[in-house]
Amino acid sequence: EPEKAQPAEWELTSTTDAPSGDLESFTWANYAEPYSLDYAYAFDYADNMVLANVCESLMRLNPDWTLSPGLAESVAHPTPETWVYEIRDGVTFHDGTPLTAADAVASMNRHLDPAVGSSWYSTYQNVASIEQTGDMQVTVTMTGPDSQFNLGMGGSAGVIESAATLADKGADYGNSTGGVNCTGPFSFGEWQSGESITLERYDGYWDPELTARSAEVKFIFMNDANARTNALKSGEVDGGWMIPADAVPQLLDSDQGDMLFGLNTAVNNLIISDLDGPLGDVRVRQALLMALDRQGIVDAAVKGYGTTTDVLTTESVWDGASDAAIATAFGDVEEYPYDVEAAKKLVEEAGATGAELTYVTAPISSDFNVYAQATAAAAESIGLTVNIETVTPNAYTALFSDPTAREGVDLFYTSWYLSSPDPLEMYSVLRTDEFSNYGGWSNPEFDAVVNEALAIQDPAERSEKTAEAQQIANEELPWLPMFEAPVTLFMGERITGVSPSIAFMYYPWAATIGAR
Amino acid sequence: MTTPTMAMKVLRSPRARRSSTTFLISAVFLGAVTIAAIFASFLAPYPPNQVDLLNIQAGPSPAHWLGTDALGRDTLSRMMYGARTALLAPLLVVVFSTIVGILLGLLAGWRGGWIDSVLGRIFDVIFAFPALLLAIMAVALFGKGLVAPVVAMSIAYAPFVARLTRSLIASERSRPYVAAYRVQGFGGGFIALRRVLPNVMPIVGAQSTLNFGYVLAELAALSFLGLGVQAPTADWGAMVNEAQSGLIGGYFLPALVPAVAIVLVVVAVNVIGEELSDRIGGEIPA
Amino acid sequence: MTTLRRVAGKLGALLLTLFLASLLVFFSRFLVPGDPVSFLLRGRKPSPEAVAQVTAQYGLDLPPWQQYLNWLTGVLQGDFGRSLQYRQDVSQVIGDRLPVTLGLVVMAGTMIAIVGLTAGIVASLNRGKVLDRAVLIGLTVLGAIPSFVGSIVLIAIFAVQLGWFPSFGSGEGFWDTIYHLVLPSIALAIVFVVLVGKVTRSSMVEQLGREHVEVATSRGLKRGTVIRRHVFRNSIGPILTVSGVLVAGLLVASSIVEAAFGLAGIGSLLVASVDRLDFPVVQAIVLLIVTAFVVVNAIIDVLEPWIDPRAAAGAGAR
Amino acid sequence: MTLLDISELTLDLPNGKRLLDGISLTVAEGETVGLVGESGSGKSLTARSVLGLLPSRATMGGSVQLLDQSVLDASRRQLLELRRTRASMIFQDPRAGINPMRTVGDHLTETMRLCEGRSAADARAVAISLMEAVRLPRPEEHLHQYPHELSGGMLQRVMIAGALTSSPRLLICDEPTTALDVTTQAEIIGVLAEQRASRGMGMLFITHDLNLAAAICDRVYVMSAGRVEEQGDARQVFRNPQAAYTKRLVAATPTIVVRDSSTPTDAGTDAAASTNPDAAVGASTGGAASASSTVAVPATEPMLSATGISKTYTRRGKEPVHAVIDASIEIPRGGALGVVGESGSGKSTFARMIVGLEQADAGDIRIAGRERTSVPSSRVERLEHARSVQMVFQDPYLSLDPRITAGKAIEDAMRLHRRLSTTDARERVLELLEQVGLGDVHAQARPRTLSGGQRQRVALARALAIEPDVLVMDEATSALDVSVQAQVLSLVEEIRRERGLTVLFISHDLAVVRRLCDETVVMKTGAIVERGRTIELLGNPQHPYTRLLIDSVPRPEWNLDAVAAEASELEDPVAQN
Ligand SMILES: Nc1ncnc2c1ncn2[C@@H]1O[C@H](COP(=O)(O)OP(=O)(O)OP(=O)(O)O)[C@@H](O)[C@H]1O
Ligand SMILES: Nc1ncnc2c1ncn2[C@@H]1O[C@H](COP(=O)(O)OP(=O)(O)OP(=O)(O)O)[C@@H](O)[C@H]1O
Ligand SMILES: [Mg+2]
Ligand SMILES: [Mg+2]
Repeated sequence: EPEKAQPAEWELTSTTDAPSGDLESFTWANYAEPYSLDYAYAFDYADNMVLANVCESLMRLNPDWTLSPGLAESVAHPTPETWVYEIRDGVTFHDGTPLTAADAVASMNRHLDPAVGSSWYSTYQNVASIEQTGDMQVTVTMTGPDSQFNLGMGGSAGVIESAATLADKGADYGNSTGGVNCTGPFSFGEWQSGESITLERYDGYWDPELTARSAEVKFIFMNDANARTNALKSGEVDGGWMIPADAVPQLLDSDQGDMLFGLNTAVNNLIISDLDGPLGDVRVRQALLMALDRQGIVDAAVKGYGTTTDVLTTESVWDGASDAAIATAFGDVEEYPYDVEAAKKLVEEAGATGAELTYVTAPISSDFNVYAQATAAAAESIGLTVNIETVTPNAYTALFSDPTAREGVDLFYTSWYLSSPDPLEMYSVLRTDEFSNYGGWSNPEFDAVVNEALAIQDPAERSEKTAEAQQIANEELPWLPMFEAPVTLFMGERITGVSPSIAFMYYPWAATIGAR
Repeated sequence: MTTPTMAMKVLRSPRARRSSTTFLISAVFLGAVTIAAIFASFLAPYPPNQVDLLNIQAGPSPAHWLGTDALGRDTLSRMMYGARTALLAPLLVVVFSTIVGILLGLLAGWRGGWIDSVLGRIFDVIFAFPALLLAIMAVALFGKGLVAPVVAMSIAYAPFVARLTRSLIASERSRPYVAAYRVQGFGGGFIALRRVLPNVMPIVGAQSTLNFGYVLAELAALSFLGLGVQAPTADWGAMVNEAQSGLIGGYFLPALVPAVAIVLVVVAVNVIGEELSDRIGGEIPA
Repeated sequence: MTTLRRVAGKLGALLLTLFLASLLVFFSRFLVPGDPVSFLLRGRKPSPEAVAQVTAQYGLDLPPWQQYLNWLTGVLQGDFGRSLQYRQDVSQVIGDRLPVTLGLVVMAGTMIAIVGLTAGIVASLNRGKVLDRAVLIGLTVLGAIPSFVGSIVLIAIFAVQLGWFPSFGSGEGFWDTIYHLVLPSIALAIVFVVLVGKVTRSSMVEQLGREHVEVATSRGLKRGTVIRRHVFRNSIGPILTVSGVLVAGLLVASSIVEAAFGLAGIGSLLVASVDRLDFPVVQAIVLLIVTAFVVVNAIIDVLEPWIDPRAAAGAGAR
Repeated sequence: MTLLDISELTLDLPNGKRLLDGISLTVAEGETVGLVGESGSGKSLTARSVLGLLPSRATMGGSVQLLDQSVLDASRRQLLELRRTRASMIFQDPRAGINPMRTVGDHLTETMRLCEGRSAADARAVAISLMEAVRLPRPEEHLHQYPHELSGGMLQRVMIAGALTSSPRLLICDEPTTALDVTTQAEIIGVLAEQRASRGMGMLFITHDLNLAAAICDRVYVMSAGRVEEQGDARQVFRNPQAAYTKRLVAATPTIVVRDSSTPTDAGTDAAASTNPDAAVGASTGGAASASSTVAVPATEPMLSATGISKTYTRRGKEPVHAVIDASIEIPRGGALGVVGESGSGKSTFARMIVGLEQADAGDIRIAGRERTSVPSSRVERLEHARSVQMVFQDPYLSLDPRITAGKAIEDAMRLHRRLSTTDARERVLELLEQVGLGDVHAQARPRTLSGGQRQRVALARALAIEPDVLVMDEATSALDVSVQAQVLSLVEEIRRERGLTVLFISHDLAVVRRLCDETVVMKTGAIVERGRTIELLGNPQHPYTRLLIDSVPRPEWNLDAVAAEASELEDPVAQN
């Protein structure tokens, strides 16, 4: 029998050794089959992990979570309402046709087309128009000042696809028969439904830095955590992102490769979705957070490979922030240590003892159980009752999009990751009446601070305002932060070169992998 | 059209009598599981969903006889509560399908003619939908959980019972003893319900007992696929599913215990069902 | 009755059953209370565009029978509609995954045939002896091991502990595919071996007790010849009947095994589609399995006179 | 030369049960030896032991010597050799004995091809010549036919031909004609006798029919409960049985009184003439004659009258079957009418219409003056019909509800028709049971634990409980052993006498009808071809079919050639069906 979990030891890795040479091919485990490689729907790890290597965006989000020019050679922000992109010259799509501004306009306009129903609409919500303003120039006009739009152009929202291909493939665009035609270091090869997607090195790739080191990469879909782990352990596949927590200790011991931990932007939170109920009282929220054995949760849910946190962002997204801002945002915040007695008292003060809460969960992965059960246990320990309601994964997804689905629901879990290198992405969401402000939390002071920050163009200056917002959220706890955990990666003994980071969602990481 | 009933019938064919010890052991085992299920709230050492994050995936110990799962929940307690859905759901299916099956089978077998043909055609269609498939389809339509699958399984199994009853009744009906009752002046209803039906009941009962085992395994499979009983409710199939990820870490117990329990219960039910049908097999050839 | 008329009759029955099954598959959707559009879009963001698209695609504004006719016309031409999840034609989605399932079913079927027949024959020839009892007990226990239990145990032992077999995927090329499918097909075969084994045994035992077998023996035929020509040959009927039932059972149970072994077949697709509320795919797979069942059984029915000449005359078989 | 020499053969089961107890028996070349005895006496076991076909875990004792080979300790190879060249066996039921899934040709040629290694064409030629020898009409065609396409008689010929392919020295026949009609039996026996004579084989002939044994055997062995009770010259054993068992058996065996070309004989003479070999077997029939003279009450309206009854079964895709064609009968109050005819002649259908189980297509049935043509529908009609006529069915094993005890079965029937207190009913049940020779213990017994004879008594009591006007008995004794049959028959006679019961007695066995019935009708393919007083009918048959039926019944001086001639004569004119 494995002995009792010791406090896990781990450190973040930012880069791995450069490859010693090129590869014929390597295989990669993907925990699920993408439904589509259409960037407009690429909203999940499984899709983006593949897509990031095939399709490129206007901006490039690097493994260290910084933003640099991508298909846009440069970006200008002449007025607070406009963003002007100069499209890079000499880039060709995988079919050999050159990239033009028209392609960018067509690709970006899809997000605005209701018939498409893009998953990235929110990035474009303030866009008034997208126009070609020169041979290789695209101008995006916003309805108001917006410092964030460009940050989103590093992700799937900024992907540029050949306009001709979009028109040609129509409804089959992005599916296993239609495929995609982008500009990335790999081109779409073969999609064996249910089995694998093979990408092939694109020899006409424009960026010599990121020319693929491997002639081929094959993503193998393995839904089963056991299967994935076994395949990694035995060397059947060369690597994989997001290793099942149960398998991490074993893979650390494995001599088939390296188990690595990388930068992440996600914080695991409990969303308070009803502020009119017992949790409307901030003391009850604070009490619940104090009653949660968050270290225990870390141990059970991610086998100890994580750290508890009291704020809703990770330091990694504070790109370009001033040191002062980071000190404020992470040093000068309230801590909520595990203290059941104090928590109980708070609940009594609030007169909420005996109140009932509804927690909604779904059988999505085994850690979901941990959060549900731990929350129930915590609530019970401070005199509250939590009723756990289990719904289907789809109904669970609906909690995030459909207000009626949240009726009568007090709490649910989320792992909220930021897809741009700015913590403001997180806090703009929590403004009054924002779509994803699920509990309808409203704090005028907070709204003012965030709005002010959004209008500031200088990242360092902006970050100091953002730090204030973080402090308010930390006191008020519209969501309950639990812990952050690093991105996990297993890299087999044949390969090297990749930088462990959540940027695998958007950065052509597979191109960096070569022979060890 | 040939049907699964025929297959079942062949399975039932008489054979050398098993020593009764296996039968007894099976009966005692099933009894124990039933008692554990009924009195789970008294017998179980812990509440089924009590999480103990400090004590996860623990091996067997005096505090946790069968260890704990990935959330530190007591496996033994969850097994006891899980026995409830494991036994009750198939029981409902078997009771419902047996009642409906017998009524329809009696109607078809006794009346014959167009009623028989129409029912036979309907049975053929339902037979074309394997029970598990019908259950999966029900889940697709009505959502996850046990209600839809139980109803679907009842519908899927009713024709098995009905067809068996029909063929038994039809062959009984042509026997001279039925003609003898008629000649004596007894009415058709009386003969069918009070005389012929009791004669075929034991075989139908034995078949239903065997069905219980199949249904149990199928519902457990459904929960294993994540389409049946939903977490955190304790259920054997769902427990195997949840504990599956622990297998790689070498935590075999949480998955193995419910898996073995399913196998043992099905074996016990089959032993009892087959012995029952053996015992009566000789008296009324099907 | 001529063979042609018999076959025509069977064909008619087959088409009728398929027709009724298609009604069931299609109209089951109407059993769910509420708006069919919201049913199909359940769990998805019901944007007006999506509603309009689904309404148009499924002709949901038409009367139900018209919808059915449209659907059926499509199905007959191999068009099962479009997957809501994969944004692709259902026929394409299924077609891509069918080979794996077929391979799995064929391999499992072969194992079942070999093991089941051997067990049944050995048991019947040693009726009442220790070997017979051992085989029977073994079959009973095997028959109680559901596919998912078999799968996890096989994975735990042969893939994880011993590392002899891969635990996922279906491999590439013929031999690699076979190698990959060994464990899954064993897991799939386990429960069904009992069916064939017991039927073979009881069918053989029944034939062994027949007077014509004794006649053959009394005429000086070798035991092997008697068993082959008279006992086994006559036992095939029930075995074949059970095999017909097996086909559907294997196809459905493959969903469990495929899910456990991470195989991309139509079984795991079925479960995933139920999970993701992709009803058009569910509908198509259900119809496919039902059709397979009905067709295989019809074939067996048509074959029956070759196995038992009395069947052609309409006399009772066996 | 002795072909077969069995001496002191014993056979024990592992549970200690002794099935054969010191059997000694010989068969010489060219000799026909009979083995007779009641069911379960061990005849088949003895015969099978000759070919080494033994129950798997039996222990054998004594010796079986077939020519120069000892069977019991023969090796596997020797056994195969012995079965292939020395002895062949013909089984009782040709339908069960020939693989239904293979063609007749395959059955015949199989051993020649697989054991003797002959070519297919060669084997085929031999098969055809053998089929001609057993007088199968179209050998070429039969080769490709399946067993279900042939009649029972033809199949038995196939079986004989099959047994002859190996040119055996000894032919063992295990009740080869029991499953066949009398006329067919006569033909088969003819074939067997002819083949035995022409090939000079020895023959061991097993039967439970004493008359048949007497007709064709040189010597007989009488078996009972695993022992040989008596042996000797066939005729001698029947004329003058020595062992007590044989005496009982001979006495119980009914016979038709046949005096070729003689005038009808009074039954009394028969009874007296027990020393006369021809009439010996009719010794116990005296009762019947007296019965027939006591009851006849003409002049009054008949108790049962059926006029112009017809019944046609139509089945989809097949020719309609005219089961009964324009049949009329009348039975006076207290009379007994026999209906005889071969299998399928419509006897049962006729009976079922009378008891209201089947609707007649045409005609009129009256019982005690009341219209009883249609199948009763209402409860009142049902009960009235039931009180007017009751029936005893052929198979005692199937005509009782397996779950209901004998007492309860009778009580139920009784209380359906009359209001009775529980105690009264119990009393009446016991009375009835006693009347049929059963007692208190049997009231509690389920059918499973009763013997065939006992079951038939229960069935009789159950029918009598309703006190019907007419009792229909459909082959009520044909499934029973001769001695049991004799007991049941005398019981029926007794009851008739006591209650003045009117009886319609259906049988294929002329001898049984002769014993019980005053009058008899003969049915052939649905139609009544002859009717009259039983004795006259038997003694002086008018219709050729009746004559054939009578001549087909085995008896010591049996002219098989005459039977064959009659049969072929009948073929042509009546072949219309
Ligand atoms: N294989 C066997 N195992 C055990 N008992 C057997 C076996 N075969 C026959 N017997 C028993 O042996 C006794 C004699 O059987 P056998 O078949 O020789 O009787 P029989 O004289 O041929 O009767 P019948 O006229 O009914 O054919 C019966 O009691 C029967 O039950
Ligand atoms: N229900 C039925 N449907 C069709 N044909 C039938 C039915 N019952 C009887 N027959 C046919 O009617 C004919 C007469 O049958 P029946 O049973 O009356 O003959 P039987 O003289 O009693 O013969 P046995 O001596 O064999 O009992 C037979 O050819 C039989 O096949
Ligand atoms: Mg016998
Ligand atoms: Mg009859």
